[in-house]
Amino acid sequence: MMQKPAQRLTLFLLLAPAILWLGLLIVLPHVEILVLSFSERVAPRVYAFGFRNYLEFFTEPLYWRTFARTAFMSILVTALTLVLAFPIALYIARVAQGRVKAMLLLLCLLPFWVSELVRTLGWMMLLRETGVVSYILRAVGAADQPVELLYNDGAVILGLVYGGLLFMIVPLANALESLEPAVVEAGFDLGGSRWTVLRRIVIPHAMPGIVAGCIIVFMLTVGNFATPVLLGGKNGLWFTEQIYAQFITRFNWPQGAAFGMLLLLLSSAIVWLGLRLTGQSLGTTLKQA
Amino acid sequence: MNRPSLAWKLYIAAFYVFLFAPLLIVAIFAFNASPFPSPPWRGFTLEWFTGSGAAFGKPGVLTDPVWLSSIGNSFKVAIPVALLAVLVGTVNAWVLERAEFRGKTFLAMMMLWPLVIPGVVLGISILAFFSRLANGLEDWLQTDLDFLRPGLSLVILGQLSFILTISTLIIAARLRKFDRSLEEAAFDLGASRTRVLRTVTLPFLRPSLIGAGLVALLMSFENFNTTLMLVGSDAPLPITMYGQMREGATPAINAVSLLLMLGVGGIASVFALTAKAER
Amino acid sequence: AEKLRLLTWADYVPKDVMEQFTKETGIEVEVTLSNNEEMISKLRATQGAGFDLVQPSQDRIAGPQTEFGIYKPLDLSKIKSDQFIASMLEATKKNTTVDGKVYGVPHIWGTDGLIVNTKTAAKVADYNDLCDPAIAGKASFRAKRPALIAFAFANGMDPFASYNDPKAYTAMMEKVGTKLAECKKNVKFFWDGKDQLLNAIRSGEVVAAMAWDTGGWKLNSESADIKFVAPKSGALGWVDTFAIPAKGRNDDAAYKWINFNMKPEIAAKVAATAGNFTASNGADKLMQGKLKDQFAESFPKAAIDNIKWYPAVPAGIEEIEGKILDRLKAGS
Amino acid sequence: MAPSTDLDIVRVTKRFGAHAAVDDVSFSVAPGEFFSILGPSGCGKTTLMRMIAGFEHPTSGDIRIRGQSMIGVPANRRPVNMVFQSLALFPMMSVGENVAYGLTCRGVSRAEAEERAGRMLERVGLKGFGERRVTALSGGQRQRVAIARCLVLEPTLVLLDEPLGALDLKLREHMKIELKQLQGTFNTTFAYITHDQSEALVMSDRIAVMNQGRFEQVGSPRELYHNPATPFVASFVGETNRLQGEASASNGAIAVRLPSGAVVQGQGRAGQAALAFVRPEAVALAQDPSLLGSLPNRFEGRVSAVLFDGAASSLLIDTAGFAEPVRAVLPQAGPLAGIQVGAPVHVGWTADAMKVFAA
Amino acid sequence: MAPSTDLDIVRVTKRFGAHAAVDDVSFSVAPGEFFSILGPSGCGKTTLMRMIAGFEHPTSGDIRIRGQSMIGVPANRRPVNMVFQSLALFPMMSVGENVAYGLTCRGVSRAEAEERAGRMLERVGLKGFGERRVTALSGGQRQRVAIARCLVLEPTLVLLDEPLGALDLKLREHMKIELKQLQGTFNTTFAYITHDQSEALVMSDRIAVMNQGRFEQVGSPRELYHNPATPFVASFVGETNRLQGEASASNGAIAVRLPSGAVVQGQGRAGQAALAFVRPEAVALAQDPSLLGSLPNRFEGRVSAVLFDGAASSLLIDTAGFAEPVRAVLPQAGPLAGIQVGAPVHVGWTADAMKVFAA
Ligand SMILES: Nc1ncnc2c1ncn2[C@@H]1O[C@H](COP(=O)(O)OP(=O)(O)OP(=O)(O)O)[C@@H](O)[C@H]1O
Ligand SMILES: Nc1ncnc2c1ncn2[C@@H]1O[C@H](COP(=O)(O)OP(=O)(O)OP(=O)(O)O)[C@@H](O)[C@H]1O
Ligand SMILES: [Mg+2]
Ligand SMILES: [Mg+2]
Repeated sequence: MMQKPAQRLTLFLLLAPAILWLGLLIVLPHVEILVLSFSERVAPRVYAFGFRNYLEFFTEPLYWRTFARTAFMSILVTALTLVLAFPIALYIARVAQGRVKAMLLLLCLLPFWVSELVRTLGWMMLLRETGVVSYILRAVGAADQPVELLYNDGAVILGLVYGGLLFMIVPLANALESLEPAVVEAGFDLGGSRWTVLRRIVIPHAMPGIVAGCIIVFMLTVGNFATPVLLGGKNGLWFTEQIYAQFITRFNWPQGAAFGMLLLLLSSAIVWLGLRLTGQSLGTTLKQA
Repeated sequence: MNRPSLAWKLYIAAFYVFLFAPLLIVAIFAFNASPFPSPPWRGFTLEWFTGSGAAFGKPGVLTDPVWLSSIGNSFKVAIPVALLAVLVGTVNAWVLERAEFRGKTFLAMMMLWPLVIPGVVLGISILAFFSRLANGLEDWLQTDLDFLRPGLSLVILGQLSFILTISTLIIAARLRKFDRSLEEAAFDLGASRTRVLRTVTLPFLRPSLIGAGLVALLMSFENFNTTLMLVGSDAPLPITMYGQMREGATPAINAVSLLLMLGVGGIASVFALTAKAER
Repeated sequence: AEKLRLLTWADYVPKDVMEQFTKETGIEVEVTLSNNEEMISKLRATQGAGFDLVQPSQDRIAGPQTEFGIYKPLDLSKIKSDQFIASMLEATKKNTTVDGKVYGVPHIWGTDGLIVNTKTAAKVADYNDLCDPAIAGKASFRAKRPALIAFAFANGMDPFASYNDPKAYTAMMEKVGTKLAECKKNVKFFWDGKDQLLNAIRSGEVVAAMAWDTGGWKLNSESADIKFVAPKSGALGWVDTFAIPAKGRNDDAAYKWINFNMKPEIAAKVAATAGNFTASNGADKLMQGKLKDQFAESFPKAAIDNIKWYPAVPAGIEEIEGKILDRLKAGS
Repeated sequence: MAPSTDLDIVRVTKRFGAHAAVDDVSFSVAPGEFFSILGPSGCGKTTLMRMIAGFEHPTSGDIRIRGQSMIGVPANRRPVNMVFQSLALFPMMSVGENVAYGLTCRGVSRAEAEERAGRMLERVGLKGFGERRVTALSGGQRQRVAIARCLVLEPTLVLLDEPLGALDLKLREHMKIELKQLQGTFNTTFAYITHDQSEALVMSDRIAVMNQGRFEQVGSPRELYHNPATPFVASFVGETNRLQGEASASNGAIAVRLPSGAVVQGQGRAGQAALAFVRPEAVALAQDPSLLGSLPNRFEGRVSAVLFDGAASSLLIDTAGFAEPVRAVLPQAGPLAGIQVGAPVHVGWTADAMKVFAA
Repeated sequence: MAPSTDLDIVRVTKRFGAHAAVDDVSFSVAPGEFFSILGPSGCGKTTLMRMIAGFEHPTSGDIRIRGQSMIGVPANRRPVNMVFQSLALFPMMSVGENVAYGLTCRGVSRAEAEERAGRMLERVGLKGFGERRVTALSGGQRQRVAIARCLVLEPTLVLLDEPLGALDLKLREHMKIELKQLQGTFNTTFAYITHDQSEALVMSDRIAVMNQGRFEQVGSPRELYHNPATPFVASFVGETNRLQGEASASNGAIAVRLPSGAVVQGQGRAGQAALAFVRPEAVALAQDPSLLGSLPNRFEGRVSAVLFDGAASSLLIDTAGFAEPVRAVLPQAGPLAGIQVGAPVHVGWTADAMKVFAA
C-alpha cells in the first residue's frame, strides 16, 4: 500500500510522452480544424460560426465530384493492388524458401524506402511523350509519332498502384506465412482442388492481412498528393489538391479545414465499412501490418 | 501449391521488372550528358553529380547549394525524428505492454489512429493548431515563437505525429515476444531493477530499437505529404525535388535520386543484418 | 553574421549581386524561391513571420493585407525614391496603399503574352487562338488568374472594370470559365513552372502557350522560330515589388537591399538574368541590346499602349476566380 | 542454533479476486530434502512457488526461510533461487555469462565470477561450454545450465517449476535420474513442482499432493501410492481401477455394493456413497476360479483388450457387474502370458488391496 | 478380384540432394490392419508417409493402393487421407464444416454433406458439436474431429503422422486406447507413425521399426519385443540393459566377455565385437545367491538407486564387472519389496533372456 503514490507517479511519467504526443499532435490539431471548418468569413479578419464551408462543398458540384472521384479511384486502386499483389505475396510466403524468400521481400521493400517522388519521377521519365517508352516504341517501329502516356487517369492509377503494392504485399505475406503448411496440405488431401483450397482455406485465412493491406493502401491512396499532381493530367483533380489549394493558393483555411474534415470522414467511413463487411477489428488488423 | 506454374513464375519476374523499371531509368539517366532527363542517350557524364554548371548551365548535385542545403535540412529533420521516435516509442511500448491502468485499450486505439489519418490532413491540422497556439502565446508573452511557425521544427513534430505510431508498434511487437520470466529470473538471481533493465530487457529490445530508428529515419527522409504543409523557408529533400519536378527538371534530380537510392540501400542492408542477428 | 531572409522569384537574385551585397554590407542573404500564392500563404501561415523581405506582384498586396495583415507599412524615408522610375513608383504606391499606408515599391516588371512556335503554329496571334483545333493537344497556359483575365479581354470583356462588383465579376468569370473549358481539350497541360514550359516548347511537345515574355525571349535566342507575341487583345502587365512582412526582423537590411538593388548597375544585372525590365531609373541604358531588340519585335508601339496593367486585387475576388479555376482543372 | 527446517509455509493463502489459488497451505521442508508438490494443472502450484520466490505476495500467512520471515523481502534479496519452466536462460549472454550473472549481481569480481561459473559448469558436466551461446545447446544441456545458474549462488533452497516440462519423453526419463543425482551431490534443498506423478514419485523424498489450492496429503512416495489418504490422491497417483457404489460395514472390512448389485470388499471408511480403488498390479488373474479361492473379491470376465507394452503391458477385462473394464497387469510368464482378446478369465483381489473412501 | 493388400510400397527411395531420407523400403499393409512405423526423430517416417499421401514424389520405386500405382496421381485424387501431427484442422471453419469439407470437394450437396458429417461426429462421440469453432475444443476432441474428417470420406487407407504428439501425458494414454477402438469399429486400414514405442506396441497389429531411412524389422509387437532382429530394435523397443564385449561361442549359447573380464551367456550370433541385451523384467533378484543357482548369468551388486514409480518401479544395481548399473524391476512383494539404496543384492538371468548381436 505504501507503494501506491510512487507507482502512480511512475505510471504518470510513462504516460506523459504518449499523452503529449496524442494530445498536442493529434487530438488538439483535429479539434482546431474542426472548429476552423465551422468558421465563416464575414468581413476581413472577422469570422463567425457557421456551416457555409460545408454547404459550399455540397452545393458546388466541382468539390463533391472531385471527392467522389477520389473515393472511387482509391477503391479501384486498392482493388487492383490487391489483385496484383496477391500472387506475389503468395509466392513469397508459400513457395520461396530461405535466402530467395528474404531477397524477394527485401527487393520489394527497397523501391518503397526511396522517396515517392523518385518513383514518380521514374514513371514520368518512362511515360512522357519524350520519355523512354515512347522512344522505344518509335525505335522498334510500333509508333510513328511520339506517344503521350502521361497526364491521364491511367498514369495516375498506375502510379498509385505501384505506390501501394508494398503495403499490400507485406501484410498479405505475413498473413499467408502464418498459415500452417499442413492445413493447406490437408485441404488437398481431403480432395480439394487448387481453386477450392484457395477459396475456402487460403483466402479466409489471409483475410486479416487482406483487410489490413486494403486499409493501408486505401489510406495512402486517398491521402496521396504528389502522384496525382505529377502524373495526373489537366482533367484530374485529387481531393488532397483541393485541400492544398484552399490552404496554399486561396488562403482560405476554414474551407480547407472543412475539406480536411471531410477527407478524414471519408477515409474513416470506408475503413469502418471495410472492417464491418469483413468482420475484422482495427487493432488486430493494423498489427498484422 | 509448392510447384509454381510457369505462368506464375513469369508473373513474378514481370512484377520485379515493373518494380524496378522506374528506379533503373532514374538511375541510368543520372549519367546522361543531356540537359533533359529523357532519351536519347547522349553519352556518359558525371556532370550531374560533380559538375560546376559550366557544361549544361545548371550545376551538379554536389556543387549546388540548393541540393546540398536541402539534403542538410533532411538530416536536420530525420535525426531528431529518429531519436525521438526510438525514445518515446520505447516508453509507449512499455505502457502498452506492461502498464495496467484504466483506459488502456482506448489509449492503444488512439496510438493507432494516426495511421488512418491522411498525411495532408495531419499537416494542415498541425499547421492550423500551432499557428493558433503561436498567436495566442505571442499575444500573451509578447515574443515571437518561431519554432511553432512553419519550419523544420514543425516538420519534425508533424512527422513524429505518425512515425511514433510505427516505432511504437515495432518496439511493442518485440517487447511482446519478451519472456517475462527472463526478467524474473534476473531479479531472482539478485539483480536490482535497473540492472535487470540494463542487462536483460534493453539488450533484448536492441534489434527493435535499431530497426525502429532506421525505419523512422527512412520515413522521415521520404515523407512528403505532411512535410509539404509544414515547411517554412528551409525545404527538405522531397520538397525541393517536388519543386524541381514541377519546374521541369534537369538530370541533377536523377543524380539526387540515385544518391538517395544508394543511401536507402545502405540503410536497408544494415536493417537486414540486424534483423538476421535478431533470430 | 547579420542575415536577410528574402522570399522571391527565381532568377531575381544573381549570385554575383548577392556576393557584392554581402561584401559591401556584411549582411548574408538567404534566398527562398516562390511564387505569388505561396508567398502569401507562407506569410499567412506565420502571420508575416519567417522572412525579412518579400517580392509579391503589386496587385497582390492590398487584398491580403486587408485580410490577414501580413505586411508592414514601408518607411518611405528609408527608400531612395530617385532611383525609381517615378511614374512606376507612383502607380505601385497607389496600388499598394491600405488605410493610407504604403506597402510596396516596384522592382521588376514584365508582361504576359503568347510564346509561339512560328513554324508549327504561325496563326496564333491572340489568346483565343490557343483553342484553335489546328494545334489541338499542343497548347498550354497556367491555370491561374492571368489566364482568366487574359481570356476575358480576348473575348471582349473588361474584368478590371468589374473588380468592385463581385456579382458582375462572377458572371463574367463564369463565361470565361466556359470558354476555357471548351479550350481545355487543346491543352497539353496547365503549366506550373517556367522551365517545365520552356522544355516542352523546346522539345516540340507544346507549340503555343500563354506565358511570360522573358521565357519567350529566352527561347527566341535559342531558336529564331520561337517568338514572344503581344496578343491582339493586349499583353498583361505585371510589376513585382518589394514588401516587408509584418514580423520581419531585419528591416534595416531590407531597406539596404532595396536601395542596393535599385542602383542602376545592379538593377541592370538583375534584369539581365531575369530577362525582364526593371523599375530602376536609368538601368535601361545599361541593358544589353539583344533584349531591347526582342522587346521591340514583340511590342510595336500599339502593343505597348495596349498592355493591360493589373490594378490591385480587392479581397474576395480571388475566391471567385479560384472556384472557376478549380472547375477548369477538375472538369473534363 | 541452526533451524531444523529450511522452509516453513504457515497457513498461506493467496486470493486472486474471489478465487483462492492457494488456500490455507502449511508445510515445512527439511534441509537437504527433495520436496515435490504434485497436482493437476491450475491447482495453484506455480502460485505457491512464486510466493516463495517473492514474485507474488501472500494474502495471508507467513513464509519463513531458515526461520526468517520473508514477508516484505523482495525477490532479489531472498536466499532462494528458481528454475523456471521455460528455463529463462538469457539468450543475449553466453553460457558462462548466464551462470556468472547472479555472482556479478552480488558484486563478485568479474574474474572470480567467471572462474566460479566455470567450476560450476564442470560439476554439472558442461566443462568447456562457457563460451557457447545458450541457443546452441540441446534441451538437456540447457536444463543443466539453468540449474547451474541457481546452484552457483549456493542458495538455501532451489525452487523448480516443472523444469522437465519442455523436454521430450526419452530425455525426460534421463533427466529425472540426473536431477535426483545432482541434488544428492550438492545436498541442496529442492522444492520441485510437477503435474507428472511419475516424476514426483521417482525423485522425491516427500511429496505434497495439491488439489484446488489445498494440500490433500503430504508423505513419501510409497505412502502416497500404497496408503492414499483421499480419493483424489488414490486416483491421481498411479494407475488404478475406480468403482462407485454404496457402503455397508461387514466383518472387519467394508463392503461396497455397486449399482449392478455386485459387492466388493475393501478397507477404509465411508458413509453411504463410497468410492473404491484397486491397483491393476493387485488384481490377480486365473483361468481356473479355484486358484483365487481365498480372495474375498472374485469375478468372472472376458478380455476386451490386450495392451501390450513390454514390461508395462496390461489387460482390460470386461467384468460382469462392473461399469468399466477392469485393468490388470498382463502376466509376463505362465499360462496367461499369451492370453488373447475374448478369452474368459477370472479376476480377484484381497480386501487389503481395495481402498474405500467416502465419495 | 479384390486385391489382398490395401497398400504396397515397392522399393521406394527418396533422396533430398545426396541424403536418402527413405532408402529402398518395401512393405505391404493388409485390409483392416493397424500398421505402425516406429523410429527415432529424423529417420524418414514423415517423408515416407508424405509420399503415400502424394505430397512428395519417390525418387524411385512404386506405391500401390489396392493394386493401383499412385505414381503421378496428385494428393487430392488418392483414396488415402491423412491425420496430421498438428491435426491441421481448418481454423476458419466450424467443426461441422471441417468434417463436411472433403464431401463438398467431391461434389456432395451441402445438405447431404452436413448430414453425413453430423452422423460421423456422432460416431466419434461429438454429437452436437457441429456448430462449434475448432478453437473451442479440447485436445482430445480436436483429435477426434481430425479423424472424423478423414473417415467420413471412407478412404481405403488412413495415414496418421504422430497424431498424439501434441497431447499431454494423461490424455495421450487415454487416446491410445480410444484410437485403437475407433479403428476396430470402422474396420479401416490405418498406417500410423510414431517415435513413441509404447504407442506403437499398444495399438498396432504390426510394426515396422525404421532407422536412418531403412526398415530394421517388421513384425507384431510381441515379436519385436521378445525377438528383436537387430541391436537397434533391441534397444529402441522397450527398456533394456545393454552390454558391450567380445563374443566367443560356448556350449549351445554364445558367451560375451565384457571389458572388465566378466562373461555373460546369451543367445544369438556375433563375430568378434558383440552387443548383449537383457530386459529389466528378465533380471531375477535375490538376497541369497543360492536362489539363483540355476541361472548361467549370476552377479553380485549393490542397489544404487530405487526408482519408485508404483507398478513401474525399478532398481539400479551397481554390479561388479559392469560399466553401467543394471536395471531391474522392483519386486512388488516378497522380501525385496522394501529394499533400500546401498543394500547388497544378487542378480541373474537366463541365457535365453539375453540377446546377442554383432556390434
Ligand atoms: N495473476 C493471476 N491473476 C488471476 N488469477 C491467477 C493469476 N495467476 C494464477 N491465477 C489462477 O490461479 C490458479 C492457479 O494457477 P497456477 O498457475 O498456480 O496453477 P499451476 O498449478 O501452476 O498450473 P500448471 O500446472 O498449469 O502450471 C489458476 O486458476 C489460475 O487461473
Ligand atoms: N524437404 C526436405 N528437404 C531436405 N531434407 C528433408 C526434407 N524433408 C525431410 N528432410 C530430411 O529427411 C530426413 C527425414 O525427415 P522426416 O521428416 O521424414 O523424419 P521423421 O522420421 O518424420 O522425423 P520426426 O519424428 O522428427 O518427425 C531428415 O533428415 C530431414 O532433415
Ligand atoms: Mg504452473
Ligand atoms: Mg515426422
